[in-house]
Amino acid sequence: MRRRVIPDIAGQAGAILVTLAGLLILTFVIGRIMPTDPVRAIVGEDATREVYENVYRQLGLDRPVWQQFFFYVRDVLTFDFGTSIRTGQPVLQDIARVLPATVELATFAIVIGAGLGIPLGVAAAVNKDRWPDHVIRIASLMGHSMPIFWTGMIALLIFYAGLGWVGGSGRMSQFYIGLVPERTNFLLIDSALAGQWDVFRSAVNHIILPASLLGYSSSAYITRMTRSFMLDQLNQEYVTTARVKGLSRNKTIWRHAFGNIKVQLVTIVALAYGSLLEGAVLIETVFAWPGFGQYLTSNLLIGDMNAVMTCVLVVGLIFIGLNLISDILYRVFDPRTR
Amino acid sequence: ETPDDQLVVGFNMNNVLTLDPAAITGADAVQILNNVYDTIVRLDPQTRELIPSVAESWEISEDNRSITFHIDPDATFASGNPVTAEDVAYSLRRPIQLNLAQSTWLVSRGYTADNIEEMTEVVDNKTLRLHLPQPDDPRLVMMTLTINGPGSILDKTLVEEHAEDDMGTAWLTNNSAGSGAFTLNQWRANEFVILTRNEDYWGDAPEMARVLMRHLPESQSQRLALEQGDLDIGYSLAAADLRALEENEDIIVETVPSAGFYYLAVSMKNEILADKKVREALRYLIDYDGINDAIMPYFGTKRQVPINSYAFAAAEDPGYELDVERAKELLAEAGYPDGFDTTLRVISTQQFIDSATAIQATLKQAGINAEIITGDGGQIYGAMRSREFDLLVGRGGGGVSPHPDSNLRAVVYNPDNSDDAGLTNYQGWRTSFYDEELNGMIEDALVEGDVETQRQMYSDIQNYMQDAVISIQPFSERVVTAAFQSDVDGVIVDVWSSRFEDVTKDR
Amino acid sequence: MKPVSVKNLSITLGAAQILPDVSFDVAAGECFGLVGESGSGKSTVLRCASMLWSIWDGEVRIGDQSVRDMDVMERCRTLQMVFQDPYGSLHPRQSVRTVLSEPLAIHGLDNRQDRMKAALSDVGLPSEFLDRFPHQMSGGQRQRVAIARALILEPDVLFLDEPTSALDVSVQAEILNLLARLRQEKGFTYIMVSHDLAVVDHMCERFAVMQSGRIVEVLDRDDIVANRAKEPYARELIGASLAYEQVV
Amino acid sequence: MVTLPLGTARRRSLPHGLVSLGRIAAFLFRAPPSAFGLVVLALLILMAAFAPLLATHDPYVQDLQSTLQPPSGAHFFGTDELGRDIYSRIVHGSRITLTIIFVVSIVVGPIGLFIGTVAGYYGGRVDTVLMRLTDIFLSFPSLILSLAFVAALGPSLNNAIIAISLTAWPPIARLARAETMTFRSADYIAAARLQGASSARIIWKSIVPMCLPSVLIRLTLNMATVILTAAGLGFLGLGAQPPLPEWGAMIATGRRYMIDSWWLVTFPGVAILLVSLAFNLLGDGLRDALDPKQINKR
Amino acid sequence: MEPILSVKNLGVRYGGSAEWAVRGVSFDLGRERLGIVGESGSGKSTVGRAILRLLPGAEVTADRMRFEELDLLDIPERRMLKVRGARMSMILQDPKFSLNPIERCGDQIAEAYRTHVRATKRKARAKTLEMLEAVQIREPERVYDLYPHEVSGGMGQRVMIAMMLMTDPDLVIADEPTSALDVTVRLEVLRILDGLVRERGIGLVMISHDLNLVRNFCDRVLIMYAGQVVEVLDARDLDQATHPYTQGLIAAQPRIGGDRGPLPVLQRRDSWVEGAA
Ligand SMILES: Nc1ncnc2c1ncn2[C@@H]1O[C@H](COP(=O)(O)OP(=O)(O)OP(=O)(O)O)[C@@H](O)[C@H]1O
Ligand SMILES: Nc1ncnc2c1ncn2[C@@H]1O[C@H](COP(=O)(O)OP(=O)(O)OP(=O)(O)O)[C@@H](O)[C@H]1O
Ligand SMILES: [Mg+2]
Ligand SMILES: [Mg+2]
Ligand code: NI
Repeated sequence: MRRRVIPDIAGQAGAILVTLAGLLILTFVIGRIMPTDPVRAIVGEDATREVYENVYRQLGLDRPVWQQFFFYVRDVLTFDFGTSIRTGQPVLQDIARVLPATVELATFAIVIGAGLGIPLGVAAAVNKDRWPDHVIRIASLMGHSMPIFWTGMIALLIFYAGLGWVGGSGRMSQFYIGLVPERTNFLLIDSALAGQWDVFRSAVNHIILPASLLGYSSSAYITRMTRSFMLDQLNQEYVTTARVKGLSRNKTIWRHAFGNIKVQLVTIVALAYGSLLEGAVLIETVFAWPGFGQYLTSNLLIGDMNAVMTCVLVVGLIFIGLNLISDILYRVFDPRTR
Repeated sequence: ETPDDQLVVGFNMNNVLTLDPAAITGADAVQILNNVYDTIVRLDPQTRELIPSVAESWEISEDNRSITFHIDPDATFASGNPVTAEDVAYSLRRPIQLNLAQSTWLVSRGYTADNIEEMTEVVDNKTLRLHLPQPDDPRLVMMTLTINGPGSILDKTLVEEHAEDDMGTAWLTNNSAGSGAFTLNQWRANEFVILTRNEDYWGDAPEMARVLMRHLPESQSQRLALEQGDLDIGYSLAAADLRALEENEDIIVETVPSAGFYYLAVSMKNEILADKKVREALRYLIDYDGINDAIMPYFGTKRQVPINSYAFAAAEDPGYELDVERAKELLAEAGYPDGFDTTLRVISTQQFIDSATAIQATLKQAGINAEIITGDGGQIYGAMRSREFDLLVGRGGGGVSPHPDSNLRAVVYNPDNSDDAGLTNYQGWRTSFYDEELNGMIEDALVEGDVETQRQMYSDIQNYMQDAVISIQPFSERVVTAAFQSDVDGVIVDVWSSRFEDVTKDR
Repeated sequence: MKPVSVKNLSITLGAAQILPDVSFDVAAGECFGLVGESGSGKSTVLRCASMLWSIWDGEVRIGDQSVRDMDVMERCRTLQMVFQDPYGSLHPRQSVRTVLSEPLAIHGLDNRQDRMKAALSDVGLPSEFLDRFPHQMSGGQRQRVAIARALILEPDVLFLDEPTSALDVSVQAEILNLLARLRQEKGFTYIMVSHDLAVVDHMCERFAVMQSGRIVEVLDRDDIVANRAKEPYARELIGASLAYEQVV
Repeated sequence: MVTLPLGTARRRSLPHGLVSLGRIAAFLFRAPPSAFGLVVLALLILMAAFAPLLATHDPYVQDLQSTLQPPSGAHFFGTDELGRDIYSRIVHGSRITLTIIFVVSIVVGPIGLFIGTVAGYYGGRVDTVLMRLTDIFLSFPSLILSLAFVAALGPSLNNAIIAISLTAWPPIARLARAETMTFRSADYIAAARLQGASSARIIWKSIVPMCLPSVLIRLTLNMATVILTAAGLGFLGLGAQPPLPEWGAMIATGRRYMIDSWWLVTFPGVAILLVSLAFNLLGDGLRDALDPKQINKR
Repeated sequence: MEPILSVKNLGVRYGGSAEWAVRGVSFDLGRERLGIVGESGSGKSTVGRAILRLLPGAEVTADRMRFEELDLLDIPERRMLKVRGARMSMILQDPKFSLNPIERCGDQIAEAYRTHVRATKRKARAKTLEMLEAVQIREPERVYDLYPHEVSGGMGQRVMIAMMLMTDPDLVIADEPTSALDVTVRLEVLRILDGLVRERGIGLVMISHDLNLVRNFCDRVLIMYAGQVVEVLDARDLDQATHPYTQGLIAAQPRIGGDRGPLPVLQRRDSWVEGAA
């Protein structure tokens, strides 16, 4: 039964390659037409022309565009993404550092989001057009409609400045910064590994608010999708069959209907997880969270092409990866597509 | 509450792209490096007088063409290596030889890749003679060397150990090789800098074992953190927050003058604006008091002369006021009784925009319709660099060294007004302002050996500029403000001279 | 009246050969049935013959012309098709008027009003129906409109893909009567797909039994009652239908 | 004989024309949430249309004498750091919001519809090429792609609109394609082809009208996202530039005074929330009213 | 004969609809086979579902609706769970849609059993295999592990029958059990169903729109039109039907070997609806 999966995946791989090529072109175009002048960012406002031109040459900007593209592709193919102007570090190394911060946040958020969204979505579907449905729908639409940067600011004001329940900006209290050995760059893991429980506590304290907000907004999406998938399934004849068998409502819902939306849900959760990256750009700005989103935006603003292009590429890859995974999950878990 | 032996500082490190002293730009990087690298001499933060640092003493030659520095025999680098004349010479040569951002300072004093070897004469192990390649004011040269960047003293041995063919640029981006009170432990772009105490510091050991400089660009975040005790010092706070913090008993807010001005720049390429009468009218169309009272607190104080008030020979304000009638008269004389349409560029940072909007409003009263064009630094100053603008609200104008020449060169000096010259580091060139006589006066004043004569000459220059109505019209002198916990002592507010070695916590 | 001949029609979609090799002839004015179980390829034959799908091999001739060589407009005026599901064969957002005037517009025919009215009256609908939308009509009425649409270009050959299987018996009777009447009046040649042998028996002179894309046997309608089929599958199919009907 | 499975026989026919518009409106009004959405949007449009009448102040005029005033009778929503009246700025900001929505829909709807229907109808290589293109755009979260585009084009309202449009069409194209695929094999399409209709004619006359409702619904739902993206760009300083009273940008600047002057961020935030919520509710209601299945797919 | 099911004056109205989908339907069912015929939309399935109480959101009224000792009108859902699938069940039309696509056929059957009988997995499996054999599936072991999309229509319908007869119910409602199948397998499936029902003495309600089918497989026939019963007949007497609707339905059917003239067309009359009310 697995046999069909392989050629399909091979076909997919081809498709992905094409998409990747497109990504490369797109990122290059974005990188090159940026009006921000990275040289100026490097040499500063008062630099002489000699200095400026010196750096301009160092960055390879004096070469014709096609050459730059050629070198770009060649470098990318050899996994050389260059160094970031802002950090002076290889971009990949930077990303390996900032991505975990975002992933940590996003994972925390998706756990909240899915943990909240899926049961609520099912509850709404089961109670379609009754008050729980309305309440859940409105709540989830609110989550979908709120500008997360705004909610983040307000929440920070209330819960940090006002009530003092949670930590403020950053991943941990300022003075713990630099005290945790960096093994995985996942702070919660690193601090636990090092047995620094006060840092761990501080980290939890700091992550809880942004993660809840992100979680809420992604739960909005998950709830809605769960509800509509579930409604689709509840209208299917096999659900009637299950009821005819005398199965209780719970069993009908969870074993039969829910069983059939599991794979779809994985896709949705994967997508939601991916788009948390998007929410992260804004929420990281609000919470001074040193993650991927901040890295991307701050590099964007100074025209750090290597970094921006790589970030965009990485996001694209993550999305392609997530799509691929959910595709494969479909094939593996849905007997009909085997 | 922060720990007793740790200092947590909030500032904005958006402009910090490297920690290589030869390649840094802007004050924020200088603020970091001040703690890591010593310079050969220093400016006293209060008096702005030259005081010893790595050099325990120095002599200026009779003809004002060389300075001999005697290096403190105790001075050692954090690596344990002693500081030698060879190190100092290496450090001064390095920016020029690499042609990196900080070379600008030295280039403007006439040093070039060709002459720098010869100009930095190692007399003996502890004596360095610095020759001046052109007639100059040696004090100004020394002031330049107080700045971390051109003046940072690097541990040659250590740098060479880590150098490829880049004189260690790659390595120095993230590492330090200085003799300062702290060493660079870790730098994360746009996140933080961690400095750790240099346990073998040759001066008085700092009390703080660790300094965390945290990138907190949001003023309100800094304020919250200060109020919650998560932060000891906040360096980039906005006016509203400073005002609020001033109410707070546990927080001290301190303001000091700093380098540069907020100005209205006028492009002489624009026919209308090239008319002196029009420019003079503009001078009367700025609401100096309004802007400085409402927008500028904590950012600037009223100043109408492009020489920093603390600089040598700085003149008093000529006393321009918002005077729409006078401006209208001048405009009418110039042939624009009904005003004209123009553009006003400004970077989208609060106090800039606010000032621009205020100026736009007053211009309007005299019939001048200025459309505001906003953008980021690259776009706005970019337009200025390519000399394509009409009016522009900006900030700058030298003054890091408390010497009028520093301001004048930045603001009005323009040795070559052709488009090809590309003298983008001179505001004079950017605004296409060219006055040969003024250029000469500036050059002469600088090399005048007698201090009193020199003072008079600078005074004349300032009067001359006022008559000529130069293209840069300052309305505010830059000040900087920091807020810190009241139990923290020894904070230096001006970022150019800020150091944490004397900071103590009084708990 | 034109005869239809299908020779060595074969089609492969993806990896599956759906029709390996199909040949049959239909005389001018005849009604020819295609029966077989679901998925045996009955509709596919019609789709290929009508050039809805064009990637097949073999030859289909109507009159003395191959459908492949006909130009589009001519082909449209030679053959038309009526589909199984009257709910799916009318565009849900087009009124009967639009449905009927489209072909006229495409072919640049004049006298549209009259033609539309005539077509409607041919299928026994009053002309007020011109302004109705599909959801305002019953299944039988929709099927009539679908037939009217097929008639309006005055073709010679009509392909009928299970034209009544979505309809109730009572409505089916009306449509079958209508189709029979039209054939008499206008001399159409029909190829009719059905899996109801009773309907085939009622309508068609001859029919072909299909199984997995092949024509197993071509039989006369009178062979049904006595089950004179020779091939086992055809016998089984007819037998089952007979048993099902319990014809006494 | 055999009948179809239950569902197909009673497939709900989709409404058409003005009658159905009325019916849809009636349907929407029956459900309080979508009624709320409609009302908010109507208010938004009125607000934009009569902004100069409704506004109590000029949204650009500064009054440095009365900066950061809390809400009062003179300034309903208070004033900002330059003494501008926030209420008036929000009222005028509705024009910007509407412009963004309008332009984005005008651009995105047809592009998405065109690419989707063409890809879906022709299938094969055309489909592959177009869908690869769509995938490339889809493989980014829209905000990040818009960010990159705005950065590339330079921050301004117009560029933000362009960037959002560039990122907003792929889901529409995907949807239109999916819808087209379901109709492509419908018998009425086959019938149209048998009558000699050209592909362009079939797409235009038969397929586009079928895709339109779900595309419209999707656009409506998308508008919520568009508003949030625009606000997000404004917030990051990459969207509308000051002194334009764009709501996101207002939050971005107001944020500097947030602790002491809550009204600076609260009111624009609420405005964004309300409008985005209204679009979501409306889209949801429309979906219930028209019920095309595909709408949720990406 | 004590009726298993007794319905009197049943009416059903779907939520949101003004019309009664079913009105005034009354019948008694013993251990016999009752056919319900009528054209599409006449309310046949609705009656079936109403009896199993599968119509949430619809308004169901009746003077009486008893199943053996139970009053179906007011026993709570909790008790209904014990009845549904155990003592009465329903075979749905299309196996393609009425089997859960992601569970193995055998497991679905076994689940029906284990819902009502305490049994180990192994016992349920054995029982299922037995039942699969009873519905004449040749390789029950193999079929047990197949997914619904892997079995043919006829086989799927047999699985469905096995599932519904697993617990020896007293009443089975078959809602067009064969109309999705090909003629060739239709008869076979019907025979199996018929055999099992006969063997176990089950009361069967066979819903269909095919008069021929009902004629051959049922004892009595209920003819429905527009939600109402217009006539009740013994299956044998179908040809003697008096109601014009029934007569029309019979006549409109083409027959193999019938005459090929125009078919008689049913003329509907409004009075049918009132007449039956
Ligand atoms: N577009 C398609 N792509 C691939 N295979 C197809 C396609 N359409 C039909 N088939 C396959 O072709 C075979 C014949 O299908 P066809 O529709 O001709 O059968 P049929 O005899 O008309 O059946 P029915 O009675 O159900 O209408 C089936 O196996 C079907 O799965
Ligand atoms: N879920 C529902 N909601 C509203 N009305 C319904 C619903 N299900 C059926 N109806 C309506 O109830 C009436 C009877 O439907 P029912 O399904 O019982 O007919 P049927 O005789 O089984 O028809 P068929 O032969 O097509 O299966 C029809 O008019 C139908 O439109
Ligand atoms: Mg078919
Ligand atoms: Mg039914
Ligand atoms: Ni969304």
